[in-house]
Amino acid sequence: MSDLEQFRTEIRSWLEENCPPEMREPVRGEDDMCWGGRNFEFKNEAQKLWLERCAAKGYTVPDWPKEYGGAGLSAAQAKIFRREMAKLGCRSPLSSFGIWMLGPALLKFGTEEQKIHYLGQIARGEIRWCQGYSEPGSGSDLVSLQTFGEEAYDEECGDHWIVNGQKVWTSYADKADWIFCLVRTDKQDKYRGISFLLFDMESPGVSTKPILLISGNSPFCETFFDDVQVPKDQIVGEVGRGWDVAKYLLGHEREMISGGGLGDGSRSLGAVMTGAIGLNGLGMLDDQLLRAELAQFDVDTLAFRAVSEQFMDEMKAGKGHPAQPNMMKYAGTELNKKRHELIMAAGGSDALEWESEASHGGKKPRDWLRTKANSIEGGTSEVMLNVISKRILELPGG
Amino acid sequence: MSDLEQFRTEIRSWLEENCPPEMREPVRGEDDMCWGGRNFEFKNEAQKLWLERCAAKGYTVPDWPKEYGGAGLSAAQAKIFRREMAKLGCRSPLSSFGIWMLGPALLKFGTEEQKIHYLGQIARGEIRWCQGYSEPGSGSDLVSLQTFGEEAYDEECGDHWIVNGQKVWTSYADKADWIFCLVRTDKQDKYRGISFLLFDMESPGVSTKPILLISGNSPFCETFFDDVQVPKDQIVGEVGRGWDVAKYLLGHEREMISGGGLGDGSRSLGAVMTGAIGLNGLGMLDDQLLRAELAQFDVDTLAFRAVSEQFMDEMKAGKGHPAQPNMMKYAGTELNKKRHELIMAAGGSDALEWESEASHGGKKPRDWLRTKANSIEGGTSEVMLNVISKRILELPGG
Amino acid sequence: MPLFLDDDQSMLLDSAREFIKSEGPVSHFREFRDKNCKDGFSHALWKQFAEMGFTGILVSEEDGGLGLGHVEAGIVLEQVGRNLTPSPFLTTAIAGVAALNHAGAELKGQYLPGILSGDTVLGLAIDEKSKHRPDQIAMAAERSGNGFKLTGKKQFVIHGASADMLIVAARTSGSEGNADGLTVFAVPKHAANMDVAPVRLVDSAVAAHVTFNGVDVNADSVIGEVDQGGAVLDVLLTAGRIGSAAEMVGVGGGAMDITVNYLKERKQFGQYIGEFQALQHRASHLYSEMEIARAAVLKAQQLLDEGSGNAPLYVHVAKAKAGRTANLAVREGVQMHGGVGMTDEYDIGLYMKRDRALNEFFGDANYHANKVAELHGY
Amino acid sequence: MPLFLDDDQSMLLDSAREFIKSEGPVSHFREFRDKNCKDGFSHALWKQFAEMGFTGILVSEEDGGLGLGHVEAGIVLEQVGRNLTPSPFLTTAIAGVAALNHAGAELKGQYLPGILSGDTVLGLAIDEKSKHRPDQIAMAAERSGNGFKLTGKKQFVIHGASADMLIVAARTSGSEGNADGLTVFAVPKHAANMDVAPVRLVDSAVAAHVTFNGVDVNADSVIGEVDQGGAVLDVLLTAGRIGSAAEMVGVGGGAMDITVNYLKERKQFGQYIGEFQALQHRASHLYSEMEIARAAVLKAQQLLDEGSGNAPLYVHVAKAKAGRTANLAVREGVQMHGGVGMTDEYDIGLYMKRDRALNEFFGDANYHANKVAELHGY
Repeated sequence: MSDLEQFRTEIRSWLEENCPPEMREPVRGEDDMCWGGRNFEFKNEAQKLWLERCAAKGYTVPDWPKEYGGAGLSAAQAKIFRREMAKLGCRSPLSSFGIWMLGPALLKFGTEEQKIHYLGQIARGEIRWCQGYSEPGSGSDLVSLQTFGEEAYDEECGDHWIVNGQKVWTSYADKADWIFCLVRTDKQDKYRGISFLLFDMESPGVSTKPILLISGNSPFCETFFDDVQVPKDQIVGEVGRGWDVAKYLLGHEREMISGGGLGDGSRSLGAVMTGAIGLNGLGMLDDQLLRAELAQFDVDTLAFRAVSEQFMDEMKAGKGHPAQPNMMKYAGTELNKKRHELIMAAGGSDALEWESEASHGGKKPRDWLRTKANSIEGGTSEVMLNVISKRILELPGG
Repeated sequence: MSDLEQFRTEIRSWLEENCPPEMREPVRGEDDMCWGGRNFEFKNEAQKLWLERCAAKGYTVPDWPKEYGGAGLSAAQAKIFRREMAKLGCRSPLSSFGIWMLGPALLKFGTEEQKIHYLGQIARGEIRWCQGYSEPGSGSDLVSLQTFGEEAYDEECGDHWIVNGQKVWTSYADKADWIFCLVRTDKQDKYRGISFLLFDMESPGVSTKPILLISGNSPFCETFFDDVQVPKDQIVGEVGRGWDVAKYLLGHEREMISGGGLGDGSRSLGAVMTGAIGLNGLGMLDDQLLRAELAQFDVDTLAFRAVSEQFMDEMKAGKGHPAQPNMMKYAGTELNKKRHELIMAAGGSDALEWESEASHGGKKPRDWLRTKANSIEGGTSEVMLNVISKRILELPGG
Repeated sequence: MPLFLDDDQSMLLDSAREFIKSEGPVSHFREFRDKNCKDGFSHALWKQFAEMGFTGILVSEEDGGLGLGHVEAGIVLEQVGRNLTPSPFLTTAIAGVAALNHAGAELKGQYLPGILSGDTVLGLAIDEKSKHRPDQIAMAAERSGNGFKLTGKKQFVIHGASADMLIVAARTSGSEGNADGLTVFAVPKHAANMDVAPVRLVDSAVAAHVTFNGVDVNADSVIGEVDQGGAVLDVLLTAGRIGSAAEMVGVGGGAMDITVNYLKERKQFGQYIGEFQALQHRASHLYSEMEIARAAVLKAQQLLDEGSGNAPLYVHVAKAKAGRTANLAVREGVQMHGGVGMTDEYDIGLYMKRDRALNEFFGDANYHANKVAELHGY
Repeated sequence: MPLFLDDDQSMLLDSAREFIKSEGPVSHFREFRDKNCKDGFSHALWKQFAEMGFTGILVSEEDGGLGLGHVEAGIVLEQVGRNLTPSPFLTTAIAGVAALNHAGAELKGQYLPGILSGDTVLGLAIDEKSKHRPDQIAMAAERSGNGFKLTGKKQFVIHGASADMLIVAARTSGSEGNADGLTVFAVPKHAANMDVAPVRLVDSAVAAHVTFNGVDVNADSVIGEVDQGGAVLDVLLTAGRIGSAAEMVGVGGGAMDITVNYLKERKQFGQYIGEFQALQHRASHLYSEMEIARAAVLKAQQLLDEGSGNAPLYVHVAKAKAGRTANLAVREGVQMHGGVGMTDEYDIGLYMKRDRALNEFFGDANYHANKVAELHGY
C-alpha cells in the first residue's frame, strides 16, 4: 500500500474515533460554527472537544508547519485529509479569519517571532481575528484610506503608532479579540503610505457599533479608533508596504468566499427540491420552469466544483494564473446567490416566513439575503471583472 | 356605426377584393419581398398587381399626405389599416428604405419641391434607395466620417459638390437607384461639417462591391465615390447640418429594425415547435428545457408586442421620450436574435442543412445568421445602451 | 383605445402619486414595521384610501363605487408598490371586491359598504401549499343542515388575522384537480372552530395559517353558485394577479429609480459610479425591461377592461414579465448599491424583500410562464 | 490525480498544438470549404493525424495503438476545435474506436489497422430524428438467414458518404424506448440496398441521410452482443459526447481569443474598444465561463479514464456546460466584432457556425442538462 493510502487509512480511523457525532451533522449557518477566541461560547461539549482534539494534532490548519501549530501535511496529504473529512461529513473544527486570511499573510510576510506567537494562537483557536480594511466612502477603493497612524514614543509602550479613524464592514468586530488593520502611516504616498498593523480590540480607544443588515443580523460593525496605541513591532511586513500584504491576503479572502458556490456538500439542489415541489406523472419535478432552472443550476454547480478542484490543485502545485482567485470569487459568489434565489423560489410562501418556529426563525430568507453580500464583500463582482480584464485578458485602458 | 368602424369595413372589403391570394402568404425572407425600383424583377404578377393597386390608393404609405403619394390617413385610421392588413395576412405591398428612412426625413426637413418629387417616386416604388452612413473604421462612430464633398461649379451642372470617399454596409447598394449619403463638406467642424446629400447611383464615379456575409448572402456593399458630381439642390436640410437629419432618421431606422422582435405574425414560437419536437405523456413539449426557454421567450415576445404597440401609439400622439427608439431597437433586435437561436435549437440537425432542397437552401441557418446583424446595423446594442444611459437615465460622464 | 393612460387616468395617477407619496411613503412602512403592530398596516391610512375613493374603484356605481377598471386599480397599485405602502388594498379592494361583485345582494350589502368606507378588511384563503396551486384545491366543504362544514388548512392568507371576512375556496364536489366542484365562501372573522395563526413575512406583512376544524357556514355565505366557484375564483385570481403585477412594476420602478439616483451620487475611484459604462449598460438594460413590463401590464389591464378573450393570456404574461423584471431590478439595485445596499438603513433592501413576497403572491413567474405555454398547447 | 495535465499530457498538448496549427489552421478549413470537395476534409491530413499517432490514442497497445485515454483524446480535440480543422478524428478515432474496442477480433482486424494508418474513415448512424434521441431508436434489424436485414432511416451521419464503414444502431428485439433489444452493426460502404444522400451543413461539414431498404449484414458484423448493443452504444455516445465537449472548448476558446485580440486592435470613438468597461466585463465573464467549462470537461475525462461511477453524470455536465459556454463565446464574439463579424472575410463567423453543429452533435445542452436532472431523480 502506498504511503498516501497508508495515510488515508490512518486519517480515516482517527476521524472515526475522534470526531463526535454532533460534529458530523451539516452546519446550520454561521451561528452554528466554531469561531474560537477569548469569549467564544461553545454550542455544546462536542464542539469544544472536537476543537481541542484537532488543535492537539494540528488538524485545525493541517498544511501549516508543525512549529506554527499545524500538522505539516504535504499538499497531497492535505487533499486526502479534506476528502476524508468530507466523506465522513466532519465539520471544520475551527472557522477563523485568522486561518483563512491573516495566517497565510503571516506565513509569507511575518517574522519568525510573529509566526510562532500569532499562528500558534490562531491554530489553537485562542484568538479570534477581524479585518479592518474598508472605510466609509472607500468600499472597493482601498487606496483612499483615511485612518491614520502617527508615530509616537512613551515610556510605557516605547515606539508606537497612535491610530485614529474609522472602519466599516469589519466582520464580527464586536466578537473579535484582535484586528488586522490597514492604516495610513504616510499621508504623502498614496500606495506606499499604508501599513498593515495588528492590535488588541481591548486596547483603550477602540469601540465598535454593529450594522443592522437586511437579513436582520449584524455580522459587520463600524469600528472606531480614538488615539489607539499600537506598538511598533505589531506590524506585518515593512512600514508603508501594507498594500502588498493586503493584496496577497485579498487573494485568499476571495478563494474563501468563492467556496460558497459549492453550496452545502455534494447534493444536487434539484434533488433537494423534490420534497418541497413533488413530482409529476412522468417523475419530473412538478414545476417545469423551476426544474429547468434547477437542472441548469446543477450543471453550473458541478462544473464549478470541477474548476474549484482544479484551482486548489494548481495552487498547491504553484501553477495557475496569479489573478485566478478573482475569477473564482466572481463565479463562486454569483453561483451562491443564484442557489439561494432558487431555494426561495422552491420554498414558496413557507420560505417567506421571517420569525416563525417552522421556519427556524426565517432561516431561508435570512440566508438568502445574506448571500447578496457575497458579491460585494472582499471585492465586488465588478472589481473582480475589472481585474480579470486587466491582469488576465490584458485589455487596455481603465 | 362610428366613422372609424365605417372605415374599418371599407378597408376590409377593399383588401379582400384587391389583395391577391399569393400576397396573403407569409413572406419567405428578404428575397421574397417587393423592393421596387428601376431594375426590380417582380416575383410574380400578383406582386406587381398588389403594388400597383396599393400605390394607386396611396396605401404603400397610408399615413403620408395625399399630395406626396400617401393616403392621408389619420393616426387612428392608419392603425386600423395595419390591423386589417395583419388580420388578412396581407403582405406589405412595398418594402423600401425610402419609406422607412428617407421619407420621414424628407417630410420633416425636405423642401416642398423635394417632397413632391422624391416622396412621390418612393410611394409609387419607382426609385429604390440605399443609405450611405458607415465608413471603414467608423462603424458606430459617425462623426469620424471621411467621405468629402468639395464645392465646385461648371456649366453643365452648375453649383455642385465633387464627392470622393468610401462607404460600407450600404444595404443593397448594388440594387439601389439612388443613395442618401452623409458627406463631410467642412473639414474643420466635426459635427457641423457633415451634409446630407442625395444622388443617383448611376452617376459617373459611383461603384459598388458586395460584401459576402456569413449567411452566404450579400445584402450589403462597399460603395466607392470617385469625383462624383452632386448638384447643390440635392441636399436635405442645410449645408453642414446633415447630422440633425441623420440622427432624426436613425430613430426611424431603429424603430424599423426593432420590429424584428415581433417575429412572423402572432403565433407562439413554442406552439410552432410542437411539430418538430412532439409532446410528452402530459401534453408538454418533449424537451423540458427547450420548453422552458420557449415559454420564457413567448412571455418576452408578447410583452414586447405590448411595448411596441404603446411605442407606436405614443409616437402618433407625440408622447414618449425622444430617445425611446433606442430602447425599442435594443430590445427588439436582442429578442429577434433569441428567436432564431431557439428556432435553430428546435430544428436540430435538420436546421443545420445549408443547401439541401428540404431545407429550402438552408433558410433556417441563413436567417439565423442574418439576425446576428440586427444588433449591429443601425447602431449597435452597445450604442443603444449608451444612449439610454445618457439621454433617458441621464447618467454622468462618458 | 391607445395603449397609454387617457386624461382621466392621468389625473388619477397624479392624485394617487401625490397622496401615497405624502401619506404612505417608505418611512410610513418603516414606522409600522418597527412598531411591530399585529396588523402590519395602518387602519387610519386605509380610511384615507377610502376617502380618496380608491377602495371603490372596482365597485359598481349602483353599489356605491366608482365602477372603474383594472387600469385605474393598477394606477393606484403601482404607487403602492413604489412606496412599499403596507395596505390591504390589493387583497380587499381589488381581488376581494372582484369576487364580491359576483355575490348576491345580501353579501354585497354586508361587506361592500365597509370596504367603501375603509372599515372592512378581507383576507383571501386560497393557497393550501407553499406554492400557488389553485387547480389543486383539496379543502372540503360538506353539506350540513342548510349550510356547509369547512375542514382543511389554508396558508399565505395576507392580513388573515386582521380580516373581518375570509374569502375561502373549497371543494363541495368532485375531487382534487377537477375544474368543477369548487365553491367560494365568505367566512366571517371569529367563526367557531376556525384557528387563525399569524406569521410575519420577510416583507413585514402579516399572513396567517388558517385551520378549519369543521367550520359551519350557512348557504347565504356562498359567493356565486355552489360547485361553480371556479368562475368566481378565476375572477378573484385574475384581479389579484394583474394587481400584484402592477404593484411589482411599482416596486421594480421604485428600486430602479433610487438605484439610478445612487449611481449619480456615489463616488468610487474618484468618479461617480454612474460613469462606469458596465453599470450604465446594466441600468439601461433594466430600464428597457421595466418599460416592457409596464406596457405588458397596461395591455393586460386594458384587455381585461375590454372583456377581451386575450385577457387571460396577457394576465399570465404580465405577472410573469413583471415578476422577472422586478426581481432583476432589486437584485441589480442591491448589487449596485454595494455594501450599503446590505444595510437596513438604506431602502433598496426593503424593495428586495417586498419583491420576493409579491413574486410568490398569486403565482410566481415560473407558474405563469408555464400557463402561457399551456395556453399555447405546448 | 490532480485536476491538470501531467507532464506527458502537457507534451502531447505542445505537439498537438504545433502540428494542428501548422497543418490544419483555419485557412486549411477555408481551402476545403471553398473547393467544395465531396468529403469536406483532407485525406492527406488524416494520414498525418495517423503518423502523429493521434488515431491510435484510444486503441489498446495490443491492437497496435497507444492505449491512452479521454484526457489525451481531448487534448487533440481541443486543438481541432480551436483551428476549426475539418477531420474525421472525432467520429472515427474517438467515438468509432470506442465502439470497435468492444468488437470481436475479426472486426477489429478489419478496421483498426486502417484507422491506425489514416486510411479508414467511419460514420456513425445513430440519430433518426432531427434531435438526438438515442433512447428512441426505431430502426429494425430482423434476423434473416445467419444474419440480419436492416430497414429504416438514419440522419446526421457525419462523413457518411466518405465512410468506409458505418456503425449502425438498430433494434433486434423489444420496442422503441426499451433499453434492451438494441444491436450495433458494422455496415461496410456500398452495401446493397443502402442509399447514402450527402448534405452540406452550416459548418461546411458533409453529413448524410442514410436509408436502409433491407440491407443484409451477416452475424460477424455485430459489434458486441446481439440485443445488448445498448452497452456498446453507451460507450460510443459517451466518447462522442466528451469528445465533442472538448472540441467545443476549443471552438469557444478560439473564438474568445480572436475576439479579445480584436478588442485590443479595433478603435472606435478614438479609443480601443477593449477600453470600454462594458465590453471588458462581458469578456471577463466569458473568460470565467470558459475556465469553468474547460475544468468540467477535464474532470469528466479523468473520471472516465479512472472508470469512476461519477463519469456518466460528469459527461452530461461537460457537454451541457461546454455547449452553453461555446455558444456564449461565439455570440459575444460576433457582436463584439461588430459589422466585420458578419463578414465571411473574418473568422469569428466560422466559429459560430461550427459551434452550432457541435452543439447538436451527440445531444445539445438542453438534452444533457435534462439528463443531469434525471440522474438526480427530478
